[in-house]
Amino acid sequence: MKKTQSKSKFPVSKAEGKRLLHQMQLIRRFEEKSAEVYTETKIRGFLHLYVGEEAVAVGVMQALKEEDYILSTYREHGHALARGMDPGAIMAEMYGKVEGCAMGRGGSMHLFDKNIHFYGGNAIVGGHLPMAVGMALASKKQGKKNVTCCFFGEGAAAEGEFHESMNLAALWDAPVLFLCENNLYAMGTALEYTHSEQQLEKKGPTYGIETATVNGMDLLEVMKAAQKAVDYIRETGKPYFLVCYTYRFRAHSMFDAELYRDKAEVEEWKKQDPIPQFKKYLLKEQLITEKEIASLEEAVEKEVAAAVDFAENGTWEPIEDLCRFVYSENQEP
Amino acid sequence: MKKTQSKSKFPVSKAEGKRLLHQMQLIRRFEEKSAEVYTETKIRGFLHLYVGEEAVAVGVMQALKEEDYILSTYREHGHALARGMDPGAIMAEMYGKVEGCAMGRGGSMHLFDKNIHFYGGNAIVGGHLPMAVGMALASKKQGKKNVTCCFFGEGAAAEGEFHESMNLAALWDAPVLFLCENNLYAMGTALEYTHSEQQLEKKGPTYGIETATVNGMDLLEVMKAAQKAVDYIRETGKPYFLVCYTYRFRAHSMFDAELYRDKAEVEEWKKQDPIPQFKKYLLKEQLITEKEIASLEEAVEKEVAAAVDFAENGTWEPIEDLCRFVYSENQEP
Amino acid sequence: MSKMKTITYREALKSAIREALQKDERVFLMGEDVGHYGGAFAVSKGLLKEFGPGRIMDVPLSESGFTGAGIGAALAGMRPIVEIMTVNFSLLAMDQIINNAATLLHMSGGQLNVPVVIRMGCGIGRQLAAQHSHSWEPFYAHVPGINVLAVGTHEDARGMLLTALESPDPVILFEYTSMLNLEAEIIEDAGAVDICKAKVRREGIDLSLITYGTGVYKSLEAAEVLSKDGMDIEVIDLRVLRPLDEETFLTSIAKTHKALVVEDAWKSVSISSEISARIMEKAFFELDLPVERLCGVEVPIPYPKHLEDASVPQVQDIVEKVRKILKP
Amino acid sequence: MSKMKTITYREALKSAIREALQKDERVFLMGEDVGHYGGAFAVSKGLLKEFGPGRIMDVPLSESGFTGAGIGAALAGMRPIVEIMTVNFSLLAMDQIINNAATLLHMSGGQLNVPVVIRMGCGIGRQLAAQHSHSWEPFYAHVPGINVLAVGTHEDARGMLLTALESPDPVILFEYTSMLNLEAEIIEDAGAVDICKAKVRREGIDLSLITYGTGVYKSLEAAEVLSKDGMDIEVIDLRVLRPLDEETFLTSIAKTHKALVVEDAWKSVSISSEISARIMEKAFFELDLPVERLCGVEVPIPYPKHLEDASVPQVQDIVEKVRKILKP
Ligand SMILES: Cc1ncc(C[n+]2csc(CCOP(=O)(O)OP(=O)(O)O)c2C)c(N)n1
Ligand SMILES: Cc1ncc(C[n+]2csc(CCOP(=O)(O)OP(=O)(O)O)c2C)c(N)n1
Ligand SMILES: [Mg+2]
Ligand SMILES: [Mg+2]
Repeated sequence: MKKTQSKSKFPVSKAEGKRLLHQMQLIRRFEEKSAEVYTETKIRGFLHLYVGEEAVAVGVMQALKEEDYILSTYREHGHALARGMDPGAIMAEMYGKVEGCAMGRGGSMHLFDKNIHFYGGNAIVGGHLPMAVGMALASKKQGKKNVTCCFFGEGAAAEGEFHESMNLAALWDAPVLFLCENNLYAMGTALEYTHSEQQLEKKGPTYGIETATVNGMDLLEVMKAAQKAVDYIRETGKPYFLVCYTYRFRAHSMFDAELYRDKAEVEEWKKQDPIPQFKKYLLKEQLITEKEIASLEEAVEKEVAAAVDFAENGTWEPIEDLCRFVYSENQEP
Repeated sequence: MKKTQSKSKFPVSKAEGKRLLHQMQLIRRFEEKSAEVYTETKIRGFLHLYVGEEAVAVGVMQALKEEDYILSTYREHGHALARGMDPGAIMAEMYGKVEGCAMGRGGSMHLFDKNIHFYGGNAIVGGHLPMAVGMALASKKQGKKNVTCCFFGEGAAAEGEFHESMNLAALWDAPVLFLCENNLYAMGTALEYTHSEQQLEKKGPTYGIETATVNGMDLLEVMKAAQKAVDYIRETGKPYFLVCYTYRFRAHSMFDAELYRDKAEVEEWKKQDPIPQFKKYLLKEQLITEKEIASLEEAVEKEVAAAVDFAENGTWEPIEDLCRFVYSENQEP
Repeated sequence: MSKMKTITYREALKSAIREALQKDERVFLMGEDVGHYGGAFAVSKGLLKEFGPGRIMDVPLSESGFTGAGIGAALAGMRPIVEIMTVNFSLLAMDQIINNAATLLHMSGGQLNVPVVIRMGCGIGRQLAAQHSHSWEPFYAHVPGINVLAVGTHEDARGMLLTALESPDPVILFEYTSMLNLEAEIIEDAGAVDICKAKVRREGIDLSLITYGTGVYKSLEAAEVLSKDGMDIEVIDLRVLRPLDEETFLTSIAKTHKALVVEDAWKSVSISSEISARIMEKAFFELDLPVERLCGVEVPIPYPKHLEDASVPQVQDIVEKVRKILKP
Repeated sequence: MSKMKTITYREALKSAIREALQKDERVFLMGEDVGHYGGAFAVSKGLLKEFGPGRIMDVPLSESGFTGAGIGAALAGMRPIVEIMTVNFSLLAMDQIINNAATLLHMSGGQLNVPVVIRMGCGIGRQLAAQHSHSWEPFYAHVPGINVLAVGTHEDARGMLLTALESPDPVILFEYTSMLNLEAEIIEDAGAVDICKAKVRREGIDLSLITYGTGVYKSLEAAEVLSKDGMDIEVIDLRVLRPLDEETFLTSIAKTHKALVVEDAWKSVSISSEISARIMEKAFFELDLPVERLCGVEVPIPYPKHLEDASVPQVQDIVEKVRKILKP
């Protein structure tokens, strides 16, 4: 099996560096704002923040092309933003407004945007894995060369769907990137209680699936690992299993008292916060200046504020429309 | 971790050898008779024969004690007989008579006998694995030292329940023997189409479960491997995964035209038929004589005939009793 | 007048699958043992050879996985026919069917439609005992976002699949394994049929027998018997269990003023319950007598023939029940 | 007269679990996040510390696996309380519940009983959207072999679990997450309650409001409102959805001659359908008017408050519906 040489993006260019930092910063601030707005009760339901894990979404997304498919979990703001979903449409969704990316019907856990091939926002843990395999199978049958990237947590890997999906993808040579975000907890259940074998990467090879791990707190590492994974998939058409070791800095959701872990542990992990780390790298490599950072941060603030404005000014779906789209309106498939 | 020395049963004694041959022969003839009776339409529904795989059931059962629990699939006549279930009760069950081991309500796929801790006869592929883990968990909680032995096919290992059950058993240190009968086919679907990694034994270690394989056509090998497995479980309290390579000589069920495999392949495997093999061994070791074999076979014929008689003379459950035992009659749990 | 031909229910199903595969490149069949084995009930026998493994896909035992994969493939532009060998195993795929297939369109604000067709063998009648004889139409008919069809005739066995594949939304087809060898006449060039309306299979004025699935032929037979006693029974085949076509049975009741609902499924919280409740709501004042139900007995189906038979309504039971209603 | 105390629904549930654990060594609680997290809805908070990890078991995400394990443990003599975090995830365990727990006793000819208790949070009301707001009582109420309970009051939150654990057969408890913070008075030494009978929660003569779960408090509120208009409404809490206690609601209808059934679940093939059908069959000639149903709208539940509220019957809807029935 010949390996094609992927054009190395590393080290990053100045423009690239800024773009990446911008994305991570946007995710961070967007979510912090969401939490704020949540406490004002403008957002309700479950809100699962991605704070601390931004390098994974941003890093992986760099390796994906426009035509690739993406599926994610209920903790998907980061993936959606990194994929380029409009922050206003996301915030409006969380406000429950028609201008939201799912007409406000989904809320935080159900972001969808078919135009950018973003297929949710799925809230049944592990439930999107089989779908991802099927989408990749469709691509293969259609002779398309795109990759399906499926994000899920280490908790999800305990579900039977993980086993079945890995097996099917391998049997069918389906071009899926199984992207496991191992943040060490499934709600309040630590890895040691969810998996008898905690090194999840050991599972890939027993399906005959190419597998790697990466430090999910380091953006450049994630980018490299994801690029390698995606190159492999495009070249071979086969699935790939990438385990990103990461950590969520905040509670599982807004209902979580975090009884199951020590504050000290969280603080320890915060030292690896991907954003300051990446800033430091850019500064060290003289790819950015402090001033540029400040103006970037300011731009992000404005974007976030604009998203909130957009959401605030959105409209409610009329109750008469409640039953629209239970079935398709256009009967042509 | 210190290993206890299990008292070796090998090579077998004369009495032991006869007992084992008797068991295998009984299973073989009992099933051949069942097929005959099936064509006379006295047995109906699905009938899954175990012919060719007898060494597995008989071999494994030698390692189990009276207090151990056993769960099996719809292809369980062999396990039931080897466990000591009354052949008459099994045949009556397949006739659908009240004298059957499940009052005739289950038929071939649902043999139960609580007295010998035989918990089915389960016809949802993989569906009994979680139950097996739970029974083992109960034993552990109750401070019992018994083992739960769960038979299933290689096809079942593709189900999500396999993954979940292996993980749970390992996490809980539940004393389960996961006994995989790899007969290379799941109905008409060959191993290569059901598992991306065909060496199923590779999966055990990725759950942290002690694992071994054995030639399931060789009774003595199975006995050794099963004894080792059961010793390990009793000593450590932990689960064990044993993959027996075997083959079914007959169709999947009575509805199967066997389009998916060559006759030649079947004939090839028949050369490894565990019964003639074991006979040969006994004769070679002078543990049995041809005459003894003949009289053993005669005894088996009588047993089988008696079982059929018993079934023929059985009674039908009155239709008025149809709804008995939908709920317990004795409200004390 | 069209020429007729005699065909088994199995052949009707198979020729529909074949036609679908021929007509549309996006269609493929996936399921356990649909290929090399020829289908657990020989419905897809020979199709692997004819269409190759890209169109006839054997899958491992993993109902949640491959049904979900079918849903994903539909999302991405294919027209998969997912065969769940029998309804008994569909519980393992139910999360995929309900939380994904049935839900995605609404939840995504109309963006993601899921044109998947799921076929399931179902029902009682082959002495397969408790874990293999389920009739779970009621589960699926409860769920908005899916279309649920009961294939109660040869005409529908030949035609429903083709129309189902035109639907932009998920369709579940219940096929009755006990009918596979049953022969019937259908018109020679039979093809796609509507999947919106119930059908009056026999006209009558004395009572409306409302049913679906295996209930159709059993009710027609019962109606014949009853006609000899001078009772003129109308038989309605619901065909579409979700969304229900009320009009057809309400029209019938406006004529007969009496109804009996017949099904194999367990009685409580069933299709019959729903039919009865709708008649209550929309035709109460049309009724001369209360609507009655004749359903499956509420037990896990036992293996022996006499108990199996006793577990669901038989022709004789229908006859007796109607007699009791009409001549109390 | 007993002394009363004010308690939240959550506290009532929790004190029942604690009492069960104290009373019987064989009882243990297993489920996702029941231990270290304290329960997804804080119902089991503190119990891990009190009883240790042998009695309060956190399990991995694997609903089929751990529910099946609970069933197995019950078979082998334990009294597990399996918590499926919410009903939404129970589809993943449905094969275990139906093909094993509900079936084993009958299929084994009475040998194997399964004394497992399965608790599920359920229902709508927290803006959790389509995949997290299901009301699936109708699925489980369809299945013979299990007992299905709807915990519609604080008294039952305190008492049903204890009686359920005495049952030799599987029991499913539906607990309503939207009621967790609701306070009510119960008698101080409240404990086990019967799990066989429906209960008249309010007597009245003008109409029978038949309901369960969150429908109970909503119907009681509606009845209060209506009483100001001089309408005297009887409210019946079904409590046991399987096997249904017909007697209580039939008795009520013999008095009121009118009925409205209220539930949050989707309308088609629901508990309401069943109630309506039974009244049709057994009390048709008692009825002055057709039985009506007020159920959940048949959509995947949307996230925004106003649409969520519009998806299930609210107090005002009940009031209006009753007014329309009684003063058309
Ligand atoms: C099938 C299912 N079971 C349980 C839940 C409740 N739940 C939501 S998130 C979660 C933890 C998931 O952990 P993990 O997969 O590691 O993802 P993370 O939240 O850490 O990103 C649980 C138990 C669910 N949504 N779906
Ligand atoms: C969940 C489920 N899916 C499908 C079936 C139909 N079925 C019965 S046996 C079988 C093959 C099982 O193969 P394997 O586990 O290898 O056992 P074997 O029959 O070879 O002993 C299938 C597909 C079933 N009974 N249950
Ligand atoms: Mg996690
Ligand atoms: Mg096999």
